[in-house]
Amino acid sequence: MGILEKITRNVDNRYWNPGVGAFPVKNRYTAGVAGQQFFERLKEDSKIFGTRCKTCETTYVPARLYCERCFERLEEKDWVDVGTEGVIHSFTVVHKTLEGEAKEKPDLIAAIQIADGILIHRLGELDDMEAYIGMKVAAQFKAKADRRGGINDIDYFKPL
Amino acid sequence: MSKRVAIVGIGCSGFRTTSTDLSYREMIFEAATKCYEDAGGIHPQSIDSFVASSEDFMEGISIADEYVPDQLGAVLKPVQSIAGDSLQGLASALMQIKTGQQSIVATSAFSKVSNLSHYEKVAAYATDPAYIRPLKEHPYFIAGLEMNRYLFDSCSTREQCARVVVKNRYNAFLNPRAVYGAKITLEDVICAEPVSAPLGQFDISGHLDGAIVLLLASEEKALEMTDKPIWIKGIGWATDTPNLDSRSEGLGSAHYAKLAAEKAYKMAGIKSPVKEIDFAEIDDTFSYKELQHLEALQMCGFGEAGKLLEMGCFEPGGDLPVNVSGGSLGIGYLHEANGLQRVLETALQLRGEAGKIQLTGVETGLAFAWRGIPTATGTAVVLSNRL
Amino acid sequence: MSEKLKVSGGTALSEEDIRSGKIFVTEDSLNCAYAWDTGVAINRYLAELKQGRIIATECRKCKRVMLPPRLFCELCFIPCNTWRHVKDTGTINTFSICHVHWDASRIKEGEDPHLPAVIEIDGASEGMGIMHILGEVEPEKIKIGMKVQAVWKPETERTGSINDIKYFKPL
Amino acid sequence: MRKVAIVGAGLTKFVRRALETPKELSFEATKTALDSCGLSLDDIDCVAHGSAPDAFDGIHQKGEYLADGCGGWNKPTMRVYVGGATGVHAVVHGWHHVASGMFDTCLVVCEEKMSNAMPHAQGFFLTIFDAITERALHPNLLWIFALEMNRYMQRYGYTKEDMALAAVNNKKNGLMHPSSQFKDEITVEDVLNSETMAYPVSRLDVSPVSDGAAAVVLAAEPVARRLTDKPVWIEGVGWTLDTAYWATRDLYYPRYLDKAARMAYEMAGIREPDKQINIAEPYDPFDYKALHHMEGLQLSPRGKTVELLRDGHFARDGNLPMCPSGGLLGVGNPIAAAGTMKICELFWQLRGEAGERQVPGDPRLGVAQAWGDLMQVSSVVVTGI
Repeated sequence: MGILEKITRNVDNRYWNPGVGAFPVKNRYTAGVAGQQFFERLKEDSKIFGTRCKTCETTYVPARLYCERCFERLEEKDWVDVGTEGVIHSFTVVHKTLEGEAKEKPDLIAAIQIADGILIHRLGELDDMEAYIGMKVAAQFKAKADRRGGINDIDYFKPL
Repeated sequence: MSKRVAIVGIGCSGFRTTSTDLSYREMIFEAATKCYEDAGGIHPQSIDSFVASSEDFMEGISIADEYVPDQLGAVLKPVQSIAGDSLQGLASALMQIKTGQQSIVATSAFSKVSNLSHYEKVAAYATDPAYIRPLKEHPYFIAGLEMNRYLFDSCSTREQCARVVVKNRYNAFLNPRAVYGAKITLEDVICAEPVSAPLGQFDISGHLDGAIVLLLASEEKALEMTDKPIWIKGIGWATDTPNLDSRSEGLGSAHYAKLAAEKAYKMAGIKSPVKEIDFAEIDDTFSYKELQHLEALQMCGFGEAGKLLEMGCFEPGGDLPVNVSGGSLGIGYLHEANGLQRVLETALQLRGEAGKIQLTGVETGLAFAWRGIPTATGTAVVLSNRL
Repeated sequence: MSEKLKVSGGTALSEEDIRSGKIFVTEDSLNCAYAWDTGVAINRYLAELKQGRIIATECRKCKRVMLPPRLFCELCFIPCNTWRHVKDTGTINTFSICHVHWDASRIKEGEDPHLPAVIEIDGASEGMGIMHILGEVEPEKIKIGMKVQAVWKPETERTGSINDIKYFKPL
Repeated sequence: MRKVAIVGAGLTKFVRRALETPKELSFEATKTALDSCGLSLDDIDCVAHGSAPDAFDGIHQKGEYLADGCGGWNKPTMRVYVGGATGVHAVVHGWHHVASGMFDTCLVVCEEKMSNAMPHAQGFFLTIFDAITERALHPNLLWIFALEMNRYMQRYGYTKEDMALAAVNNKKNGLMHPSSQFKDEITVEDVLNSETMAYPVSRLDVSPVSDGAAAVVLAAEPVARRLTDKPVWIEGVGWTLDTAYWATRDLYYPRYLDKAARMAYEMAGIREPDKQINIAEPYDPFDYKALHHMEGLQLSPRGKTVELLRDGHFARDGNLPMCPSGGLLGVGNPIAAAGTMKICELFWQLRGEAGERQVPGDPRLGVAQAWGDLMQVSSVVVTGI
């Protein structure tokens, strides 16, 4: 393969000293003012909420604190239940893990359009070859006891 | 905008997939020395200001701008870092000269991506921590989504994307700075190991180490310093939303490129880019990006890039040579230094110093850089050897 | 006119809000390791440390003997390849007595404080210091201007690292 | 050179741990700044934002992530960083955008969310040291501050009590700041009795870890005059980086600031800064830094700063008020945002809008400064009305 592949990481060909290489970065993130409420509704009521900007009539999903286009603050009254169904805007079959290794079983990941927004999530209960752009899908929630307040409270989206 | 600005010095070093021979400091010193010599042997004490471009996690150093001054000769000088593509660094240098406070400004960037154990994890750290990261997927899934949607929207084909790879890697054969030169077939690309289908292994440009330093000067200084100034006619940069859920035209478009190009063309006084631009060095981090960017940069109509590619329009001998240098697919991807690398190749062409890949009779070139996954930021610059 | 001075946002949370699960959080760590290319100058610096010696480079123009060694003089902006061994003794330029670890946790009762210092090494040009730590000294007795000497690890334990010098102790 | 003015300013509260995401914090400050001058996003040509290390917020390419919160949707956005000096430098960077003639209006936004760092933001400072020759010693940020402070004190014979005076001055000023995360006044004894972290640094010598954001709106002269009858002009800018080999510099005097300040004063046509400047906002993450920087800013003779401080020269009603905002010690230190907060303070003070914090005597000229990296960088902005 010589000409097609090259070593691109020093770790592959050279003594590796993790002591010197230490770069300890660990973080904890809040979901934010809007995100906290979005996940609360997801966790408690199995509902997906967006926020609607009156000025430009965009409905953001997931819900946001502000309209990035008009810079209007989106308040309590702007929250709208957008249902739990959407349409596949795009999808891809992911063959690599986060470590860059080949997955045993590839995952189907999609951008699912709901109102004017998009949720990025896994697709389930369908085969790679069956997915298509424009396909209608619905959220499959985890059992209530397993929900932690996060995007994974939705297990995956499945065909309608 | 009274002040005109030119590139008066070019220097680079490295351009290898690994570079255990030099530290990044030593590599930049080499590039800077070459650049200053190229600009007539200027001593860095005579340079007014310095701009570097870098990102902390790519270097494994927090506030990495600390380590910029020494190897550029910039100790106790005005120095600032742009956390962005180095073409934005170039824009910052240009603005400094236009204020009139500075006359000569150096701009630099480097890549030592070979020192990272997992670039994927760094790229994943750029995605939203609440909505994207908990899925724990390889960040290139975003490129997979973009590619699939782009093919859908533009009616371009998988084969046309593969053809970009074949062209650019073949072009790279003649460029001494390119390390990914190869004669491969459409089938090689299409049948290669999938990463995030339809995106395959060879649709992704390979990593590269290297350092680039460019020197910019105001019109009067430029004319004193060199007889081959390359004028920065126009520059524009723009960011679409960073959120995947509200991109202006969905995941299939490169709206940022359109906005950036509009600004650059306006500043350069270009009305018909297709007619007025002779060649282009355009971001091809992923194969589909070259086609998507060509369309967004108004080099052709939407959905036409793939067909024009098949007709040979973008070959070195075509109507609009695109990435004759080999592009990122052929040269390798230099991360933050990617934008300056595009400018370097464009400027060498305009000087007539491109060697075996030299195009004939070129006066105006376009360089465009994208910020990479998962961003929606691009910078376009129009360069010319005519004032 | 002071009504113009407005402040908005910045909702304070307590650690308890997060611990109790009232506020949702996600955690992540980078988990990318780095193998920095040491380059010519630092590579030789580390190799010499392994031998129990400190090496510097000299600029042929300004004659500065520079530590840590570098392949170029950042002021004259010319390459350097004149290598000079310097002594393993020096003078304390400044120091601290530190009661917290690098991760901000406090050192335990009875544990010795860390004693970082900037040490100007003898044989290098004036003001050429390196950061290291002090040992075999009562913290109260440390003074700026004090002469110190490196205490090396046994040869077999040296790895080619700045830690091959255990610490500097008063002369 | 085009004249550029500050026409609006906005801040969030500075808090220990914020619910808001970094984007949301940026939005709050940006929105307040826009509202303060009656502009909408459509009136803004470009965004110049700043943030210090990515490790705090924990986001790679943080500038990209923050873009929409900073009002950057479909606009030219560019993130600058020079470590701790970013907050003031972002304004210099914004000045480049407008003074170059390329843009007429520019939003400058700085944000930092340090509480995202686990287990403590301090730990991340390990990663600012040289990866090979220093990090192996497991240093922390306190080390370099302590080393610099000790050298500074030793050079001029200052005591810890002298340094504590600066903390007391700034924290007292900060009590009246609406963004401040503190409520209680402190005394010199409190500082001296607080636990020693890294001698000579004690806990109350240090500004706190904070979350927050700050924003200002810049406009070219004709636009500024249309928007307000009290534009605050950017009269001078300067910035300098010294060598990264920090241990080879003598730390008692900030020569990088000396150069940066002279660059800004030259542009502003200021010959006698200590007589001409009415308000100083030196960067004060640690109490001694405020004094150290007053000397570098040429606002106080070297080694005489404590004397002047004791005489009330730098008090709010003194000849040259130092940190009337309260500074980082008095308000909080969300790194980049704290620097921009100083620019906001000059904006309000020079317009006479600082309320109960207002410096008496109709101040005309102010200077703000920030500092960072390995004790090697300074950015200076001189503003006037």
